[in-house]
Amino acid sequence: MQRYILRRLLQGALLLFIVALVVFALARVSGNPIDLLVREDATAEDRAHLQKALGLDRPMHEQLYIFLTGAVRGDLGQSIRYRRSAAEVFFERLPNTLKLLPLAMAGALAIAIPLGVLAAVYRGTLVDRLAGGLAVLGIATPQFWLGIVLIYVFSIQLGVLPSARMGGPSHYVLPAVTLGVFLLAGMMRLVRSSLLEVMGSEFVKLARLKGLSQTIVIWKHCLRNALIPVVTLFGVYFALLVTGAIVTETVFAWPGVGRLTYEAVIFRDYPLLQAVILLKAVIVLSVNLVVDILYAYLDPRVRYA
Amino acid sequence: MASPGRVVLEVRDLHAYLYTRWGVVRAVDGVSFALREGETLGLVGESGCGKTMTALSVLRLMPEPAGRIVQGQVLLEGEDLVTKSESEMRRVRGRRISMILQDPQTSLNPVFTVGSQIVEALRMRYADGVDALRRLAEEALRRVKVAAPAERLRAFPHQMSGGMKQRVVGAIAVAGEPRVLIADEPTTALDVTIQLQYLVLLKEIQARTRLAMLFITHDFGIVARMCDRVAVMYAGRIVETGPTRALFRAPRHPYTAALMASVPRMEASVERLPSIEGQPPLLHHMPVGCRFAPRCSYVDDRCRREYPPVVPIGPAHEASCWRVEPSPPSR
Amino acid sequence: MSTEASSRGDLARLPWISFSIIVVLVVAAVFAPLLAPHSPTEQSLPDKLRPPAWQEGGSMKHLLGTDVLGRDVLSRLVYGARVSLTVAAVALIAGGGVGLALGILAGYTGGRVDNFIMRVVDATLTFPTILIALLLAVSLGQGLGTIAIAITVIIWARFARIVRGEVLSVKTRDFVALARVHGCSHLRIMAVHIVPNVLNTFMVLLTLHIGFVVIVEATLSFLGAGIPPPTPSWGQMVSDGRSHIASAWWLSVVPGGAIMLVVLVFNLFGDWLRDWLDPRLRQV
Amino acid sequence: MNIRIFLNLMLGGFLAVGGAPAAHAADKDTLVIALDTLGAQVMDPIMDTRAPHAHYHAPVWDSLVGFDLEKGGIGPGVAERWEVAADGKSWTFYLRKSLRFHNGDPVTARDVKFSLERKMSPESIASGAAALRRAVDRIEVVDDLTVRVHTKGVIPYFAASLSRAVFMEGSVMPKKYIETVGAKGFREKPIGSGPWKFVRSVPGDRIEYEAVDYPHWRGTPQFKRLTLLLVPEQSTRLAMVRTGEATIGSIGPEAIKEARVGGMKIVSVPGTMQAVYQFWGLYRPEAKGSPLADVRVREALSLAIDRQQIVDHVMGKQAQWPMPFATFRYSSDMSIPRWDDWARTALRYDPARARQLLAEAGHGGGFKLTFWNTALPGTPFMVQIGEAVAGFWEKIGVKVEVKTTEWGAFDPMTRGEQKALVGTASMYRTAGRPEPAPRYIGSFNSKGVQHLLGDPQNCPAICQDADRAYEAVVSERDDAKRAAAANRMIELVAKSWIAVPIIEGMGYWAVNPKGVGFFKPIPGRHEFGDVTERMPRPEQRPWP
Repeated sequence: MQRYILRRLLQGALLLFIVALVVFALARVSGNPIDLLVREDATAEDRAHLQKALGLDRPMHEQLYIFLTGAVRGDLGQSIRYRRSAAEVFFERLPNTLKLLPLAMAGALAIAIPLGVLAAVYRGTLVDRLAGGLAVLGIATPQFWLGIVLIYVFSIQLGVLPSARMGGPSHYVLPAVTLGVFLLAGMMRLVRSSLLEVMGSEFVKLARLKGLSQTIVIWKHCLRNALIPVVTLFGVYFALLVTGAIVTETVFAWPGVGRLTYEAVIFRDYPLLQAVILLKAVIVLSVNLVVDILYAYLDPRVRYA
Repeated sequence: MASPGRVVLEVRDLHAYLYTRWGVVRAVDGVSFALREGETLGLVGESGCGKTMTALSVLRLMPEPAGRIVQGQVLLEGEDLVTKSESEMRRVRGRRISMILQDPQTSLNPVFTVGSQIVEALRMRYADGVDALRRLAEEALRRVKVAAPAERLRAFPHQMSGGMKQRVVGAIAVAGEPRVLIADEPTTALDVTIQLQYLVLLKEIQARTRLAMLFITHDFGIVARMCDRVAVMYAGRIVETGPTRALFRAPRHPYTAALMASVPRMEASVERLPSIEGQPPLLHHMPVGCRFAPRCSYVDDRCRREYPPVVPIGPAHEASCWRVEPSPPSR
Repeated sequence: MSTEASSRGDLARLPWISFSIIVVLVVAAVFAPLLAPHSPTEQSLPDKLRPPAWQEGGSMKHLLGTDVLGRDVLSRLVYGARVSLTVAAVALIAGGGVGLALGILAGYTGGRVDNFIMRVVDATLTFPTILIALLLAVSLGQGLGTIAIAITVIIWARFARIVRGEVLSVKTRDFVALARVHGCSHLRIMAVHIVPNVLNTFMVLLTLHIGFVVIVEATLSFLGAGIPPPTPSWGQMVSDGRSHIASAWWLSVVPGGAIMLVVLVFNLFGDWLRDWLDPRLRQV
Repeated sequence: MNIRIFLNLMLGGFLAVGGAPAAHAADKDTLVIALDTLGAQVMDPIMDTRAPHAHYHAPVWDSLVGFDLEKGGIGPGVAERWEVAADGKSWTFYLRKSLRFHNGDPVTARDVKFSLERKMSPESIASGAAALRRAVDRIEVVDDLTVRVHTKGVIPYFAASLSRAVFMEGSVMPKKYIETVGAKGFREKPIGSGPWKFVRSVPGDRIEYEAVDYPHWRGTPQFKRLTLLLVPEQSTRLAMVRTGEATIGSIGPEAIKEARVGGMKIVSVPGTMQAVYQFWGLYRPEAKGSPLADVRVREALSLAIDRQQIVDHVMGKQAQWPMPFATFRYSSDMSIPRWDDWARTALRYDPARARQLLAEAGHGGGFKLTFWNTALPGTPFMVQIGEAVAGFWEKIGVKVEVKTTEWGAFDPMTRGEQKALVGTASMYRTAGRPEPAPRYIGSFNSKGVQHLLGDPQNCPAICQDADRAYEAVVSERDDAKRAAAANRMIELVAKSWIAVPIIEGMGYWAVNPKGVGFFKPIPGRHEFGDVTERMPRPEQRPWP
């Protein structure tokens, strides 16, 4: 198992290197932050002063060298807009996003699994189509629109929930639903198809031969096997959530890293953008690794050399 | 062979059909047989003749929603299983009638340990605490001759050989001390040496518990070794039933005779094994009259028009064919 | 009854409703100029924010009402279909094509090539999808082209990963080994044996991703990097209408409904397509 | 069996949330303002640029020069009055007596000198820092309450650049306190002399203040606490004001109808900006053949626009008829009535005259025009105005190719050679500012940033006239003569039809009448950093 983890870490490092190069290039292509900081009538001399203050006057390869060596040491540079260490700004906001993501994931699972089971058990019937239709609605509505409609209905019309921002538990409901619904369709369909496959196998027949009730057969024997593919996709779902957070956090004024990424792009804040992308990639990769290790626990057949 | 006891399982004129997109597949089309305590009845026939479907319909495990029992009775110690509700059937399965499936590789749940799957079966019968059940499970494994049963309980199915897994399946099947055990080609997936050990094991279990066994196979070697009586199935129906020795020595139904002829004999050197021309009829397009008629070398137009009745031709020996003359039943 | 009959039987179970809606959509997109009552960019400020015809204050001249600049919502919807479906088609063909090719290459050759392609796929998938599109929109300037490129960059990785999985399972089948025994060249094996088997998954992925593309376009419009006005696009319409929910609900509900319809319809069609094309499922 | 589990799972979930509508409204003693940006959210006046600075720094720090609350423009601040030396090269500021910082230290001339020098230090990235560095020679503390700033040459409007009325600079910072706790300590526990004390700042979410407990010269706050919230999505800001979670929310003109439907009041800040369109690089050789080179065509394009429809429909009646380029009804150095009449007549909607002019110029059949439709940060509605303008131009036969680009991508094109913009039109903006001259140098002076009339190498007659007119305004000491020179400069640009105002935009705010009483904003200043201390409680001044 240790050798496997080591190999994965090496692959992860290589991957981060690729991501770092790509984001370094893409950020610079997207324009110059100076334009957004100076006044309309700033002269060339003003721009030069700012350029030097922000270290953007150095040649490109030198900036890349500073960025990469810094990244290895954990120093990801100073955010242009916040004038503070980019990593510090990121980690200041990360807990807010991490409070939301698991909730959205759990919410999506809590609905996707029963829906998937129902659709599989009553395959081909109305229940199956209804569950499928409901799940597809999840990916059919643009997230920002769903969020705004939920705010309109639940906080303006019904006054039941606060409309935005972080706060008490009631503040988490709408953002988690907006984020979670996005995953519903994929998860539900996967649970259904893998469950159908498992229900056809011999050991299910043996389980029923033991006289076990259909519920136990489905929820214990089948579901345990059916959830393995779902777990393996947790990494992908987590990455989807991280991108989904950009929209949800903007709509619900959630001070998370999702919106930080968006601000970094709009303000061409290179160091912040590079830091956010890299750190997000690290999180997604580590989640993937944890999921793969969890996979071995879930499916004894898988023993990593 | 232990002296056969009272009738434990009686199937009367069982019809079980599969409703598919292309029409109704009459997989079990009027099957009747009886099974006595301590006795082993072989159910033989080419693949696709409805052997497994018969077993599944006895246990009411036909594939939903296509399969349905249309007609007939399945009397287990006098109680008709066809009319029982699903929850009543659950109390019957595993406790009074059980089954061993063909492929051990897929019969055990890969994500649970062998021990937990045995305990699960035992819990159906005994309401003891977990550790009591684990001891029972260990005992069950010892009884099916699994070495070092204590550790094996903690093993996962993929850590066991095919033979070992089939033994575990056997242990599970008899854990509830059923009165009837259906073995659906349990050794086909095993290699020959393990096959023999498994058959001996099944015989020992039967001797100890006096359970009745329905042994489904297409291998006549196994039939000769295991079965007291044999029922030959063709296209959803039993064409001949009788004591194993009688069928081997003097098969009366043309299909049984042809089957017996196509089995290679150790003693006779044979260049080419005789085989039966033609194909068994498609189960959703049954011919009128005797279903073996298209391939029978003694066919006459009567066979094509009318399905022959079941005719007693010896002690507990009967066949359904126009050429067979009835002889007075021995008892 | 032979197997052809059975596949024809499937045709009967084709989801006719969704299929006909798809046809209507494509017709609307192709013949937009003929079908739309007004030009999508024709403004008439005096009658801005007029509700749909059936609501009081609405007029038959503008069946689905007008937007902030007095443009006809129905015409923009019809023209929007053309924009959204073109972007989807271009992105899917480009992204899907690249994904298919690399997927097969990775799956079939295996070893270092497979490892390298899969690492690049992982890198692309870790990159937040919306962000790639945003960065491209901001650097190349907004427009149909940028959106198509951005979505292509996002999609190829998804297709490649799934296609590779399919190729791995197909590759182990006997007939591929058999083909190699007969001395077929790798290229021929790929083309003759691997592609047909992978094609049905590819087709299904195409249909399922059409919805995804339209959603990405809408999300980009929300973030201000979508298809720029005055070109009508569903995403931009939903995004512009979002702050008028109480006063002019139809501005976002109508295009939002259209997007939902497209995603729903193509998903149902995709599901049916998967069953219809998959030989294994056809026998059941 | 499963359906039952599934159903009570769903129902149970819903009922639990139902309950009585939780009270989410902010409490009565807190003034909550939802903003679309909090900038860098760093509590240090030298660390942020323009608008956000005026939102969240203004409550804590006073500015050396203050506001004229009625008309807009500059007025007394920390300095009660100031005067410019005879040679125009130094400005003397006389500070307000008994002004104190939040930690009790008195505000003295030394603090003012320290603040200005800190603003000009290399570490400062405030947008006005560069202009100050160019303008200021040295700063002399005359006595405790008098400070004299010596400028490099004559800098007209220098006082204006030290006020939030114009350029958001001139914040007075506590010298002793900063020198003891250092910059980092200052940013964590900032103190100033403003009406609100800093409480806490949650990055990306909000900043909280509490009122000072003594009467303040800018106005004594009626609320105990002030909270500025960062809510980037406009529809969410609207929802929060409607449910009372926020008292005031900044909105764009397109959301005015939505706010009214929600029962909210609208406060519009007059003269915050002017939406204009302008033509680039017409003086360059490559633009010679372009139809836009003909002044009749340019005038026709202005006559084709129905500005009243844009005011009524695009801006929801919340905009005003524009004055000439970069001038407002509160501008100084110009004759308001004369230019008000000019705007009414010259900027009228007259498509027939427009087509006639086009025909005269030989373009009756129309011509192709590239139009860059963009919006500067803070005024997204410029794009909709641009679309409306393009629509009007299409109506008189001009085939407009609209290129909508995001500001970050458009702005770099206006630098240097402006290759991509030569011979094209674009949307632009002038900020609400009392003195037109500084804005004219940027757009029309040959050495200015946009150099619309000509650049040093290629400066046709009109470009030279504009340079001379500008020199006349800035070097003239006598007010009357300077006003005449300013009028000449404005007229020159107005007649050129190269930079044409469309509408005078306003800042718009949705207000929950149950949360705050009626208040008037400061003309020309969209940000409320300097208004919160004068906002009454609902019961004190009910809304009309």
